[in-house]
Amino acid sequence: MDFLMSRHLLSVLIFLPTAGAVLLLLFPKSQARAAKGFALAVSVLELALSLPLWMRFDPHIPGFQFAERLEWVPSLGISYSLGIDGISLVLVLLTTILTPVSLLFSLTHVSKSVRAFSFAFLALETGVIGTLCALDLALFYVFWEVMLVPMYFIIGIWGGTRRIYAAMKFFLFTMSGSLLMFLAILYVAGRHRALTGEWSFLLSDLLRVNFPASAQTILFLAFALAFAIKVPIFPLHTWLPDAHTEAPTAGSILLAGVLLKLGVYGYLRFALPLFPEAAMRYAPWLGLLGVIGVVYGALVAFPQKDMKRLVAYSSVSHLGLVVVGVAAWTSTALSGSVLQMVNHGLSTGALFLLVGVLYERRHTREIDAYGGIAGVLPVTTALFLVATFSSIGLPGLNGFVGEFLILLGTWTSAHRWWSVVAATGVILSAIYMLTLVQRVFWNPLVHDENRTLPEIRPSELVAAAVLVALMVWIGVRPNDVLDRIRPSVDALQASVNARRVEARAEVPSSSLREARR
Amino acid sequence: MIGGIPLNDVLLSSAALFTIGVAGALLRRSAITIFLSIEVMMNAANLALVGYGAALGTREGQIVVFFVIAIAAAEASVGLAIFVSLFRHTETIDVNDIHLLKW
Amino acid sequence: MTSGLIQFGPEELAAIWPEIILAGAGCLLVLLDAFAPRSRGWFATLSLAAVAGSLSMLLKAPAGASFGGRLETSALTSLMGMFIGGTAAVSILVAKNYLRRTGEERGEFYALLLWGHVGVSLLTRGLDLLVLFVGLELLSLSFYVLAGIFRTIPASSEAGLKYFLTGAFGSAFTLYGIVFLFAKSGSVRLSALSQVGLAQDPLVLFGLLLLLVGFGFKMSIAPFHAWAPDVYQGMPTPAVAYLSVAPKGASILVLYRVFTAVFQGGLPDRFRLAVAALAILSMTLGNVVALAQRDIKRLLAYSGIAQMGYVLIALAVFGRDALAAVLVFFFAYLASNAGAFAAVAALFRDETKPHPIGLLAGEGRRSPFAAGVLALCLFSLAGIPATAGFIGKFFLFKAAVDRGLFALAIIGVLNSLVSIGYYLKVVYIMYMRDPVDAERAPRLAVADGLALGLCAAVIFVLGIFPSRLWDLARGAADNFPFFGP
Amino acid sequence: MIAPPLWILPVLPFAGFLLCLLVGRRLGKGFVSIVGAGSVGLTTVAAYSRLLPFLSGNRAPVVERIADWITAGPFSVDLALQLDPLSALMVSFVTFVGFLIHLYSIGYMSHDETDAGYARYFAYLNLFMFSMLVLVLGSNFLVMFVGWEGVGLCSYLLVGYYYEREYAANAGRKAFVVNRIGDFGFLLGMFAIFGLFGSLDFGTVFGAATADPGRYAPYLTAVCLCLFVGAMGKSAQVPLYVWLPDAMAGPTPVSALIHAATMVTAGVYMVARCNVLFRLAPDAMLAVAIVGGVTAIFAAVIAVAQNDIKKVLAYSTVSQLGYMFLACGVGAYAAGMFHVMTHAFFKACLFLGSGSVIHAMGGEQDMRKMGGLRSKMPVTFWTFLIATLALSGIPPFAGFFSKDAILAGVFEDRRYILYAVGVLTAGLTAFYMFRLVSLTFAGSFRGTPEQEHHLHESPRTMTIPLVVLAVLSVVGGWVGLPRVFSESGDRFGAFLAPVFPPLPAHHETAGLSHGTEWLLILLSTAVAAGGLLLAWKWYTKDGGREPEAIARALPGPYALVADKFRVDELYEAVIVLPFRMLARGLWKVVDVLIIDGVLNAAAFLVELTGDLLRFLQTGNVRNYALAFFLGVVALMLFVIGAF
Amino acid sequence: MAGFPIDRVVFDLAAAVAVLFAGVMVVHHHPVKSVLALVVGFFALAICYVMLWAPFIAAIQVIVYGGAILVLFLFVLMLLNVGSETRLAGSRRPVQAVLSGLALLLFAGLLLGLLRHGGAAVPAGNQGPAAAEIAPLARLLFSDYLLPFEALSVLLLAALVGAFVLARRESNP
Repeated sequence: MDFLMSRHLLSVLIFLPTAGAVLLLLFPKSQARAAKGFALAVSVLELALSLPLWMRFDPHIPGFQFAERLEWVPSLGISYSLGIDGISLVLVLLTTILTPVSLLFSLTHVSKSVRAFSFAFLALETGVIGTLCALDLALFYVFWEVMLVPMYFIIGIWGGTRRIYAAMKFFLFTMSGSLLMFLAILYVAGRHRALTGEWSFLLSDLLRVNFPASAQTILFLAFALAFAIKVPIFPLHTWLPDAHTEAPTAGSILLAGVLLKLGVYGYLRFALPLFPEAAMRYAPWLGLLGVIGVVYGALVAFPQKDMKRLVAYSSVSHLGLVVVGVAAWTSTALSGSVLQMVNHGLSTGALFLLVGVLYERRHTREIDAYGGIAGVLPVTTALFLVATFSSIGLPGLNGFVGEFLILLGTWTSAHRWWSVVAATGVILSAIYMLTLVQRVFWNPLVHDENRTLPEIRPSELVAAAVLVALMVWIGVRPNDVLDRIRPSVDALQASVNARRVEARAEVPSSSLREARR
Repeated sequence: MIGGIPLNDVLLSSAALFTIGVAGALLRRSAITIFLSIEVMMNAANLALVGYGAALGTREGQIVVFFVIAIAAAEASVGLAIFVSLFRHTETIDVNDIHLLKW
Repeated sequence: MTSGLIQFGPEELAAIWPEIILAGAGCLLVLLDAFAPRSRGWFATLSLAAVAGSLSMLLKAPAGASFGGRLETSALTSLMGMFIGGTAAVSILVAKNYLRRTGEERGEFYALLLWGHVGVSLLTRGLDLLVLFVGLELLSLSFYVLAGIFRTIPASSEAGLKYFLTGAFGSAFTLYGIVFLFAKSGSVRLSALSQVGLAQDPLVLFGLLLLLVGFGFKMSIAPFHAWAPDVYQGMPTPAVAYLSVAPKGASILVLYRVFTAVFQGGLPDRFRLAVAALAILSMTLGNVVALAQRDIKRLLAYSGIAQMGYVLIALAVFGRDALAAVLVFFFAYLASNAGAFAAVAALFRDETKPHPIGLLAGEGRRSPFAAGVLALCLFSLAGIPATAGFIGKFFLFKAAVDRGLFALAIIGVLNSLVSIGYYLKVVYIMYMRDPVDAERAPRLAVADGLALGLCAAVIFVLGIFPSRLWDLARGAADNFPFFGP
Repeated sequence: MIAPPLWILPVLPFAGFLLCLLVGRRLGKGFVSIVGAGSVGLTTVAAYSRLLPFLSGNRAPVVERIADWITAGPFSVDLALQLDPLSALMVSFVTFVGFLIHLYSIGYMSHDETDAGYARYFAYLNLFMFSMLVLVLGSNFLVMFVGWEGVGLCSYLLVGYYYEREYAANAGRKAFVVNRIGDFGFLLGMFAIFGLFGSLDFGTVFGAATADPGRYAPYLTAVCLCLFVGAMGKSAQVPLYVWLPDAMAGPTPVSALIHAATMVTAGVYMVARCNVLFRLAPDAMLAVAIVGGVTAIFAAVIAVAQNDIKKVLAYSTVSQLGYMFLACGVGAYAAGMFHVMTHAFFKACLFLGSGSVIHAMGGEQDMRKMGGLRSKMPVTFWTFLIATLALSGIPPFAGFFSKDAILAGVFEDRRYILYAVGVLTAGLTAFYMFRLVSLTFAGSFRGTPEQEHHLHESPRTMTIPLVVLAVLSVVGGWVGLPRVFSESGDRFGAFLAPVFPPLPAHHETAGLSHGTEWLLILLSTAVAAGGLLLAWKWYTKDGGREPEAIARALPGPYALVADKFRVDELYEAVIVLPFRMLARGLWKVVDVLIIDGVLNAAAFLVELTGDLLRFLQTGNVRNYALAFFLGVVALMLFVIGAF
Repeated sequence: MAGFPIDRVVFDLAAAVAVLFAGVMVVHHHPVKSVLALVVGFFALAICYVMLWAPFIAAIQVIVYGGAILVLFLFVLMLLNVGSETRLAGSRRPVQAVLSGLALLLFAGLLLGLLRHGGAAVPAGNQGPAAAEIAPLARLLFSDYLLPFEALSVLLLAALVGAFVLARRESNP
């Protein structure tokens, strides 16, 4: 046990959910509730196991920690190698927190083929954590794609009325991006072989390869496209509202809370360090799209009639801001972006959860079907308000810290006007979120069926309370998180900048190959 | 030259036969006639084989032809059996009228 | 070289045992069927034993060429032997229950399957155009019959007719191609093809082209594919499970053998372009038309056409890694495709009717295991990671990228994007639609369960631990008589 | 007497907030009253026990660092509070007035509210106290911003307190959104400051600015304008004032506390706090002064024609805030803060008085339905009258001194036009305030009989605060006597002096001569008295015939004024409507039509191709053979056609 | 050998006849007549084989093809008594006919073009008429070509069983 805990903690975290999922199949159909409980227990255990990660993580080591490495396909230099730095650490914990939360919520709400449902969620957790820990491009790609399948089923089976369209759209969109990335990965590895004569898909090895500018551009675009779709960045975002809207509540929580982050994560972990030149050349465009996303998402969120759709578009806006921070490439903005990913996971997760609470009682997401229910559901209202203000960046809650750092960092970067335009999001988010709050919880109570809505259940309350507590914690003590992020961000910047210098000094690779011969 | 016979004569006639066979296979509608045309194509091959064999002075050509003919016989028996069993359903072997399976 | 003695020594015997066992088992089955109909329940087991036996003999056989260099025994052939043996095993397992259900549990079915298997085995081992041709014909004849074996079902007979006519047409072309190769090399041995100067000779090119066409026909490569959908639809599913996998693998191997024999300096550009064109046509046509299919067997046929397009990429790459990739790909394809047909056989209970996808609605809950495996197979065919299918595609595309055939690779991945469209269509119909009839599904037969479980296991194991197989394939490709790069 | 740490001050009301929110509704009104008012009471005690030593001491700024807060890259900011004369001033009256209003609320809210509502009310009110204290005590821009947004949040919650009334909910949302527009400016200001000074800490920033003005001055105009946008939002200046009148939808004590006494003056506090920066940016100062002046006169004019008692007071507040900015704009920060303080007293008193009136009238707010309440509720009347006099700037009431100081400052800065505006505003103020008093208390009752029968003086909890505030409205001004009365009279200015350090290369204007100052005093007093008398004559003596005559004489202008110059309608047409249309257009056109349209079209085309190609599979073997053969021929052509 | 090239004349005549009757087979509407035409064609081919020093092949050509296969065809035709095709091929779907025609022309052209390179790579062997002996052929068959020969036996067996399975009357055993 200690052996596992000490040297293979990441593997344990990755495969514990899968193991739980497999055990789930042993439950007879009749034991639905037991199965749910079991799945929840597994995810809670997972959370418990992930806490040592947080404790034992040493913020002073910039490199990867808890590293593991096994040969996987030796003849091709594909290895099962894991490791986390501050950036992945916070996202891993976000995952291990949100999964039990969504399962806890579903405890009382999913009745249709429960075992499969829990199975999908645990499988999804494996995929996500694997993606966050993988340091080998092949391994990363495997987890990256594996994630899609459970999500596809979650949307498609337990989703809303247009679930099949949404599931299909989600799958095809994401796949279309990653397939080109797949070829790019192959090319990168092949290039490493050409230069060194050794096959390797290991990130650390591939980081030593320099690519001719032309190739680098294409490769970067291939990677960036895959990640941009996942984020999603402005013109590629249309899968998101459909997926979020149709997915079951728990699905939306994880989709918005975790999956979207992986796009940015992948960009930071792979696209940037591998192709620094191209990344820097295209950063302005990236930032531009991010800014557009901020404003566009907020504007489009405003006229929505469907609560989840509105929240979905707000995600487009928020992640646009994260992208701006990444593109700005100052250490303040970068830290802000990473932190904001966590914040968005918490606040949007909470929003979806509470919308789910309403949906389960009223069975509609139409905003107009509500109104004035604050008196009927005071607790729900209070929680929803906290989530709302966290998402519109009220100081004292988490959202503000990330938002402020990103904007400030962007201001100090070369692209000051981004921060000016993006800051309008402060106004716009207030407009659409408060309109939502007013039309749902306030105003006269016109629909009589709303007078008798039962108040939030204990399980739901716990789930929401956890998130709210975290929002407050990060809002008040953001440094607990930032301290772990900062060194990794600095290391990332240092390595990228170093590679750019080296790339300029690099002799043409062809002659280098001669040298190797 | 095989004796007094130029190889080209052989090849030309073989080519002619093959083409005619293809033509039959493409243009006729009775399954049986199509199959006959295919037999012609194989005979074209045989002719070329024998010709080459003789030209090269090896017996392999004839050997192959021997095999081909045997195979042709086998094919014929199976093929005709298929025709018969199909005819029991459709009362025809006109391939234009046989399209249960399509699209 | 031609002395008078009959050249049949112990090593020949050792080399030919596998085929002998299969053929003999076939005869035995026919006889048992005629004289001991009681024993029919055991036929499947018997055939399985035969396949297993022949495989073990194959693996035991000493490496090297026998029968005057006409029959190869090597790492490559044993790997292929495992591949085709596995296919045969799956289709026999599927056949067991399928035939009982349709009241056609006859020895002939298994016998023909085994004999066809002999043909395929000869294709994988033959070093001589004549042997190859005989093997091809043996395969074809057996499956002409198997296609039409359900004489009571019009569709089956029609499938027989179509397969027979197109097949005969195709093999006539193959034969004509052989003629010209013989004409130029003066022999039917492949080794004779590797004389200098042949690579430039137009007649040789013509012959190779005709071989490409003939075996491309067996692989159902567009535009020689037209038979496949109709035949798959009408043919008994177990036979399809075999026909749609093993012969394709054998054919690409044959093409590799012949091409490597002639082109020692790599494919000529025009030839590579031609192959690439065929690949693109196959992928695109197969995938696009598959989108429009309503019948699961036809859909799988078109998916197969597309998959063979991917395989042709490897032929266009034409190198050791590419060959190894093909081998790995076909193991994956075996598990996925044969598995898919096995699931179809298990899920559709009425053979007299076609197999519309709509009937699968709700199977995800009605018969979880079979549906689950079908979904798994489809995901594998779509190339989702952690399944065998991904591994297959991975190596194929890697080979293409290494060789710098980027356009081909990109078209390939775009196509697999399209393919997801129809693979997922089947999945969501199974899982996200409610059943058309509420009647409980009969419980899964043991043999079917075995076949499905086997395929699922292979898909996962291969998808997660590909290393061993890749090394095997690479080794097999290494001692493949490559002269080129 | 022990001096508690500063963090106690915000923490106490926050504790009250938590208690009221979590357990308040269960434990009932009594508990809530005790916790709600009690916590603020304690805060007040703590505050004063901290302030008195400070006042007696050397008044050097004290910074108390609680913890580090945000650190990222070069950016780092602490959770730290600071006590200096300015914040001390704010704390002193914020806590005190806040406590009074809590007391008042006990009486005001106890009747018609459910336990839940009552608890919610006090929770919000306590949260407000917390935020306000953080705002004034914060020792860097970011902590200040926390309070800044916090008070905005409370304003939002309390304005929308009657959430089931749509106009209240709208008003709350409007208040928050408009404030956010200001915050946008504030944020940019902070970014710019960090960009310039590399820190957000007051001490560091102002220190650097005073040390080396020449280096920063060029950029400071932009910075200050950004900050001032924030102040405009918070302190309801033209053009961002529109939320404040609507904010009257909240309970009256809230209006008194948030929208008169404390929160709305945060903008002035912020400008005063940043006086160093502003003084280095004369153009920005001018902008502040002009905006202040315009707001003052504009709002005063509107107030003249309003009939809703709270609306009048609201516009009066806007106008007075304009005054304060006018003061800041001309560099008379002390005068501005002075007015902030006095205004807090008498305006709170007025609002509470109006609350007591509305209370008595059973929720009626239209002055045309009131009248003659003087006899019915004497305490309210007298306190109200005193506060009115104070607001009108009649000596010796508090308002007189602060207003006079401001006008003097303006004159001193040679902004004669603005001075004229200020004086005119003073007259208008006196006019509409006495119009208000006359309509409400004088004459005979104009409401329904049962309203009349229901009329009564308010309970103690409400009247006591009134009296206290009234007293303060009288004496509150005596801390800052003009120099003409006594050279050392301006103890207030002396007290705040350290906050407004002299800047190098910044000329200090020589004071006015006593003669001019006397003139100014007399002038302003005269104008005020004039307006006062006119209103008394028109509305009390001959029951408002002249105004009607005027209204009939020029209906257009009158209607315009009565409709508050239709600014809301203007915004609706120019900003809100286009915004809605743009949003909807983007959604329907870009998202649905273009992006999804293209993608779906592509998918559809592929499917269509499949559906068509499908029919190549005719089922006729001869076609298959033909396809095969065509393939062969094509290959031959391609591969060996060359030979 | 100088003088009148009798061999060539005979061969060409026979080949011509073969081609001619193959053509007849293709164009003739009535299947039976087609078969009969083909019989003639195959006999002509047999003559060609003789001229090419392959008497054994000629013999089995006559026996197996002419004797067995075509007769089998006739039997089947009688059994199914299929009449002549009513319409000329493809008149219903001219596309098929037209495309086929074009393709055929191209094909023939290419084939002719190819046959210019038709000459054997290896100079003609000197065994000449010796090739006509049958004994060595048989020896080859059982020595060198043992493997394909045995495979062929399996093939024939498969064909036999297959034909039996398919042509058997009713299906229930």
